[in-house]
Amino acid sequence: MAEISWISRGPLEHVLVVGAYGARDVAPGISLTEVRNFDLIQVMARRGKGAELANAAKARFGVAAPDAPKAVSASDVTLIWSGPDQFLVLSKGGKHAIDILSQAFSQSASLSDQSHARALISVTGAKARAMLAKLSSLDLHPASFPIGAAAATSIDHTGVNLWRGNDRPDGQPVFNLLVFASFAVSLWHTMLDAAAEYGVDIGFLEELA
Amino acid sequence: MRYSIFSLARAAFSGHKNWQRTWRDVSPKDHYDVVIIGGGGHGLATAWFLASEYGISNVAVLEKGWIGSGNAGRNTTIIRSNYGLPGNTGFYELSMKLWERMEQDLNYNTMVSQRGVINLYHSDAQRDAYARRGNTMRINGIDAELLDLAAVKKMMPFLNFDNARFPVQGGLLQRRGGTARHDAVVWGYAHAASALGVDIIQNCEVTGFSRDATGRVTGVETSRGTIGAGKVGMAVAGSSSRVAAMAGLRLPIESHVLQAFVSEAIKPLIPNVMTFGAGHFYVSQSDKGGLVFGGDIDGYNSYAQRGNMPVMEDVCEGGMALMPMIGRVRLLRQWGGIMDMSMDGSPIIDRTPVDGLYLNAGWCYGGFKATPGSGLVFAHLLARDELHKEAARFRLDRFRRGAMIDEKGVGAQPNLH
Amino acid sequence: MITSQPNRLASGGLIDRSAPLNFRFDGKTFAGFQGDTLASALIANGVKLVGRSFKYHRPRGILTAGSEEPNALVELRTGARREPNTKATTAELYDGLEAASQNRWPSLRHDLMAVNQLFASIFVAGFYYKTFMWPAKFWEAVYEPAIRRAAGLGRAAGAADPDHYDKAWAHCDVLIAGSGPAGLAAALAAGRSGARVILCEEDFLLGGRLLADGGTIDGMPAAEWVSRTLAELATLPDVRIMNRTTLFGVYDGGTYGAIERVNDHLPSPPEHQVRQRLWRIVAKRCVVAAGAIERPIVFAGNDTPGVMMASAMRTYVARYSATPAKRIALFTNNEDGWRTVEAALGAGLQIAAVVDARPDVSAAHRALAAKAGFAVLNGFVSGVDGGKDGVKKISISLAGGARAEVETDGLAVSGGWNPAVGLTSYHRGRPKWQDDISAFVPDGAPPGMEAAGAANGAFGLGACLRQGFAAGAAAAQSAGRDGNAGAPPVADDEAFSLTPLWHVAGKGKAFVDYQHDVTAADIELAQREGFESVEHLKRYTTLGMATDQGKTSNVAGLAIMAAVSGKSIPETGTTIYRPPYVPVAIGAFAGQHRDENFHATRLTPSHHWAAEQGAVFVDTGLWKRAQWYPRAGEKDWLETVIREVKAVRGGVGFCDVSTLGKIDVHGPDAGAFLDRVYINTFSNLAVGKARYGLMLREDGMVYDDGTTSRLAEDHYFLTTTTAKAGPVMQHLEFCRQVLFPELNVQLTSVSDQWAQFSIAGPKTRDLLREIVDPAEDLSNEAFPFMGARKVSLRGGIGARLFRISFSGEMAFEISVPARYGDALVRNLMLAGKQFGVTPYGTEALGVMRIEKGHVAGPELNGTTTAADLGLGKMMSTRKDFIGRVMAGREALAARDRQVVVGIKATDSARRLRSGAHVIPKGEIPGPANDQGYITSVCFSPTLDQWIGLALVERGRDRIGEIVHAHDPLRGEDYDVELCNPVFYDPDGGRQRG
Amino acid sequence: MRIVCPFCGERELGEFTYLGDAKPVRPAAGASEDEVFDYVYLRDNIAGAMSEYWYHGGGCRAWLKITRNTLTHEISSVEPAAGVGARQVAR
Repeated sequence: MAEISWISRGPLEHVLVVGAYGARDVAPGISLTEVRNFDLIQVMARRGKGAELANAAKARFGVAAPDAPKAVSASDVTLIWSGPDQFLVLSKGGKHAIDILSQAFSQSASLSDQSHARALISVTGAKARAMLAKLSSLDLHPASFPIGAAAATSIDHTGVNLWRGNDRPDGQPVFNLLVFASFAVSLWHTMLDAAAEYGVDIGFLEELA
Repeated sequence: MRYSIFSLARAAFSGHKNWQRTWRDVSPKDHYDVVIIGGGGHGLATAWFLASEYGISNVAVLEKGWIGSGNAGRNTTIIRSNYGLPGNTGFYELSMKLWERMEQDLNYNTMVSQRGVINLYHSDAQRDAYARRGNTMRINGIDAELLDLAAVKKMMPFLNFDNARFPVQGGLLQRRGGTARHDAVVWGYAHAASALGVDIIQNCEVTGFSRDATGRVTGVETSRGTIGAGKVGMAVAGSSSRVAAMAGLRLPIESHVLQAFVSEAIKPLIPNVMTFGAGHFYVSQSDKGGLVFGGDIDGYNSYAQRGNMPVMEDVCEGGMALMPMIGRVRLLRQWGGIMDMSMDGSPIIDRTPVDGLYLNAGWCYGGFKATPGSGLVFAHLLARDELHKEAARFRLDRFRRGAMIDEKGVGAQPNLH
Repeated sequence: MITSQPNRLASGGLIDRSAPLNFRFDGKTFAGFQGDTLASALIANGVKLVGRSFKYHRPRGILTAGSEEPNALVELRTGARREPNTKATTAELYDGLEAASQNRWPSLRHDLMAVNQLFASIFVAGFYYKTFMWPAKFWEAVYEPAIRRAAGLGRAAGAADPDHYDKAWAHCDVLIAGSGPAGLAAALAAGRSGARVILCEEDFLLGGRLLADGGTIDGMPAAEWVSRTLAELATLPDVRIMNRTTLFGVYDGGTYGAIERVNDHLPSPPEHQVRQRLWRIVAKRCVVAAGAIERPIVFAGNDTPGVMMASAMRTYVARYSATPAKRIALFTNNEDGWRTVEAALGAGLQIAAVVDARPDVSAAHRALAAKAGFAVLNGFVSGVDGGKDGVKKISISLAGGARAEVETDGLAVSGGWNPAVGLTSYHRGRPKWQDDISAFVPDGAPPGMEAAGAANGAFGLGACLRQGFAAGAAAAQSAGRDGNAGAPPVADDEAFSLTPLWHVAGKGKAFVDYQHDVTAADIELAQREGFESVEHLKRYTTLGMATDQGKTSNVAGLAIMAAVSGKSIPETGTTIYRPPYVPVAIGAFAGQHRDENFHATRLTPSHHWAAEQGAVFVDTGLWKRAQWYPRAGEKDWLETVIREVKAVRGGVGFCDVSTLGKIDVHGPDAGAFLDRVYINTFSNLAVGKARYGLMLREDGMVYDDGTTSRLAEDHYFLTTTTAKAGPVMQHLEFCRQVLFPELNVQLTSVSDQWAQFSIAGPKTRDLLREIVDPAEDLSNEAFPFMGARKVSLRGGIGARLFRISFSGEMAFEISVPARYGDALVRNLMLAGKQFGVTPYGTEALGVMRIEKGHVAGPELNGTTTAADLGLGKMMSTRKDFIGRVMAGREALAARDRQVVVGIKATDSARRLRSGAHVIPKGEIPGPANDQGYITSVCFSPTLDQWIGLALVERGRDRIGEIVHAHDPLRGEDYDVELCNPVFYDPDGGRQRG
Repeated sequence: MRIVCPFCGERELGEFTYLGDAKPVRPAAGASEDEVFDYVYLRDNIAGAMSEYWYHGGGCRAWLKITRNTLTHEISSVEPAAGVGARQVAR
């Protein structure tokens, strides 16, 4: 029998080059970081089960699931609003995987595994907003898009989930993007184009922090 | 007054003081044999054919604004007969043949320019679809050529062949296709129809229909009084539903906005009419030098005669993808027209359920090229009360019967046609 | 050899004399300074002749100092960066700038095309509609090419634009167009109120007319007030000032278009930077403080180089220290024109005379004239003596009827001011006439927009400041920002007195539209011929259709039309104003979306592996799919595809089918839901089973097809075609949310979650057993045809297996989470080596589906019914479903419909082509016997000949009939036999085995 | 155009897809061919305020019922379709 091995290869693995990109005569205004492995479960309430799902989510995660475009974090999970009566559960490998959550929400929700359907890219830096203004039609002004704000929106005619995480220690805002895996390479190039003039620092994380 | 280089030269000596009105300025009479609502290309052409081909010159054309103020003066001036479905193919070729003799028919230079229309293809599937269409054309006696990549490169070396997202593979060419000067078509028909006795009445808005006890239409109520009519023909694309509603009719039509654009005038750059097969973009260059281009409709019902930015951007993206040499050419003007988008993307020329009322509508974004053909077949219908053989499939009841003429194959969804 | 700048003042102005720049115009080198425009630098160098007009090729000079310029158009830059029709008046000078005059041959001074002037008496408005008709063939062959060559203006580069563009979004409470006194005051008020403000200024300097006209604001010189104001605005965190940025359009919902010329002031953009950026600005309120445009007076010879707008003349003198003339004459009908006299005198220039159409020139002006020693003449300029070297002398008709002549080398003209009503009129609002300033002012502005200052007809400096400030404060407040706006800036209001004057009748060509050579006589001719409506006037004469959009000509033109047709100006009305306010590069509207980035690209999970194998990719929508996998020594694609097909039919192969749309359908009513969207029934599908389904549109035509599996009681896994993945999802959501909201069902796209591969061929099970956990039973009994369930793979990951077949072979489709897709193909290759496993592409996939008679894209063309496809029996008669009723219409049930049938050539060596038409054998092709066409073809390695599918009238009733394939486009005619579309294994034994 | 999605807030036109007039109601099972024809093909094509279906496909995937003036493009109301999200709708 042949040797069978299952090496996980994310969509950006062949194009992401760690290090500097774009303008070199300035301090990098943008940092792009891909997170390669995570669990991501789409949870949609069944008809008439919105409240039941909310209770089950609270019990499961210790925080209420967002009922408006927000991302809420608990110790080991981030719940990201993705539409009316639905949210995404983003977590680090294993604890909130589809089979486990399906049990927890079997009475109230329909679940779909999206762990492999998306690439997760985090954008930060002094020019993060300037760069994202080239990609996103959203108003990302701090007053309009504070920490914890989330949006189901489009970049380059493709659906993305965007939310603002906690600021970096140096005070720079952090924007997280979930993009469809099949579009990831294309969007990655688009992001690099948009960021190049500001100077870019590229990196990746194997696991969700 | 007959127009020619000689009349021009003579006029020059008198300081051009002797030119007369291009069409007579008249007040409406009480009654006409035929009243045509809509002083656009189709309405005026209908009047001219009624007078010249069918001997009916007691005709009025009523225009709510100035003639040619609707889509006749807002289109991108393309003429072609490269359709693929029975019903369309023969009709548009009839129209093309009338374009080819228009200037002599009308004694007016409408600048019909048969510079060729090419539809580019970018995949095998598209090539096959164009092959099917081109063969239909040939079987109907219409010129068509399927060009391969080398032939396209030779004809249009400036296209992006090197680093295109969707590389050009070839094209379907109709050499007899081309452009005409849209306003001149309106003025030419007005000039010629007026000379044959047709009354062209501007600033005359139809506000209702006069009906007799049987329900038959006997005339129109207008902003300039009631005008009696033996028959009333509607040629008001863009406003068809509104006018039809005055007679209690609902139509299989939605009104959508189509934008068009023109660039600053530049020296000759693009020799023909081109459509991009991998995006929403088509272009030609006017004799004055402007690139005249457009793309898809904005996609929502609208009577606003203006569009929005996403489509404008989409069109320019298509243009740049196809020929990145136009990057520094500047877009000069943007405008919008109201399209009668029918439920299958094809026109309707027919009697209506209301006696005495005839319909010419649903031209989608293809009405300009149809102008002379539409005029002839609508005049035929009004004069003879029978469908012209080349327009026999443009019946209003085809939707009910399931005999749609759906070139795009997208069904009863007008914004996708 | 660089010439000196003979017409440059020694001091003053806003140029940087410490930063000299060299530039070339028509091959000659000149010098200028940082802060110049090309126009100001040409003026400083004494260049008067800068262009030729469109029709008559008359010599033209610089008329204005802004984006309204009709004459001074040049080809800027060279090679692929050449930009035709660039206004010298707005082009910033940079070192090494190259410009050339245009529309002349062989040179600007000696333009042979000026021969057109000899025929000027024939070349009147619309002359071409009356001639060039005979002989008919001559239009395309002779007349049109000559006209096209003569027309046009500059030459486009003709090569791909080497620069980059991008597009961005911005958001604010208050958007302000213009940085003159009104605009800056508006920004102050709005900014102080706490609003988020964006101010766009098309110039590279801020200040608008203050830059040239100065004045006193808050007791200080205007320049100082501007810099203090900018300093204050800089302290407000949410005020953004964008210079070199023109607001060009207003769209629905408070969306505005603006173009930022990021790097046009440099020879080429720095690395990683764009040339221009298109902004989509979303604003709650907009204050249009775009100023006003001075209008010419139409008189004979008014296009002679050296005739210039009075405000432009003083802009060149005051802002650029460049003197267009030494001895200036002024022709004015209003008070403002006199400011040019003051500016010229201040710069030490002579005044030849002032011709004022008003009888009541003020005592102060008369005193000034007496002091400076020039005459003030009450009358009109009626002629200009001069030519390409400029004005020499002007003739004047004095009020009393006498005539006078004045020697001058520069005539400043002021006919009053027209508020810039473009932006406020773009939603088809028509500006209204205001008698006291004899001009149109904004009316019917789009929601949320207000004009202020000169753009609103307020021409006094004090009034501009007051209106701008008030508008800024009000805009902020209605955007919910109510901070303290503080005190408005204060200035005096200048007197504004104007006697309307549009046209001085007289001999000689008097130009209304300079660029398009439309004269007053053309307008009179248009009226005579019945083109009285302003829109007819515009179209017949081309008035206002040039690159300046008629900014200097429209109002004068319609005023002349009003006069000759005996109507008032407001009765005559304006044409529709259309965006963009200034012409905008097409490249900017495209932004990043060009070349390979025109549209996004989607890659399958095995893409990089396939690329390593040397696969040839094909575009399928946005996807790149492996079309075939060539091997060394194969002579063409056909050989490759034949090998791939044979490998599958004789052994085992796999193909990435991840591009299929995949949708999780969850919920207790999932089955009932699918019953309504498919023509066949899914509620009775057993868990662990798959079924082929067909969807119709509501009009009864086939919409999409695919296989749907039931993975659990309340969970179906639906697949769509690649092309319809998005549309079907939208359609299903419409069904769920709008049509059938009572059903408890949830939909999620999982297209990108699963890497899905078809594994096909008689050795499929052998290969799968290498991959799948040995505990999984893959036998026909345990996993029969159309079975579908989760399995474990060796090495511990989960997968889904579907016993479905597109190829007609024993086949499975296997799904693994997408990040394992790459590993899966590598495992398949490794484990399958012993079975000769062969990856195959979309072409082999297509061959096998044609051999099997499966319909696909070419047959599902949106105009075929289920019955046309031979699938009519699938339509359930026991339930309602989308499209059921309309599918029953008479014409859709007609006997003579074109239906899917197989075809093969009678000559087995003959190649078939899609798109050939089907004609009854022995008949001459024509519309009456055009019975259908070939939809799909392939070379079948299995049958060793070309085969195909076709849509043919009554095709299924004609199996065995020989018909004619007619392909005039490709010059081919041949006989084909209509046959059963299932060419391969019609009993289906192989796929069930 | 900007549309205020009841769930996402104000978004730009490009995120939405248009379907058309929301007034025609799909006839119940058993309706005649004439009734279904009317639903599928005939339109009031209103010049003025019109109720219409839009899909927020570039956002939260909600179908919306929007009242919009076809003469001015002005939007006067936006409401979710009956079956948006987990709403319970009586059978």
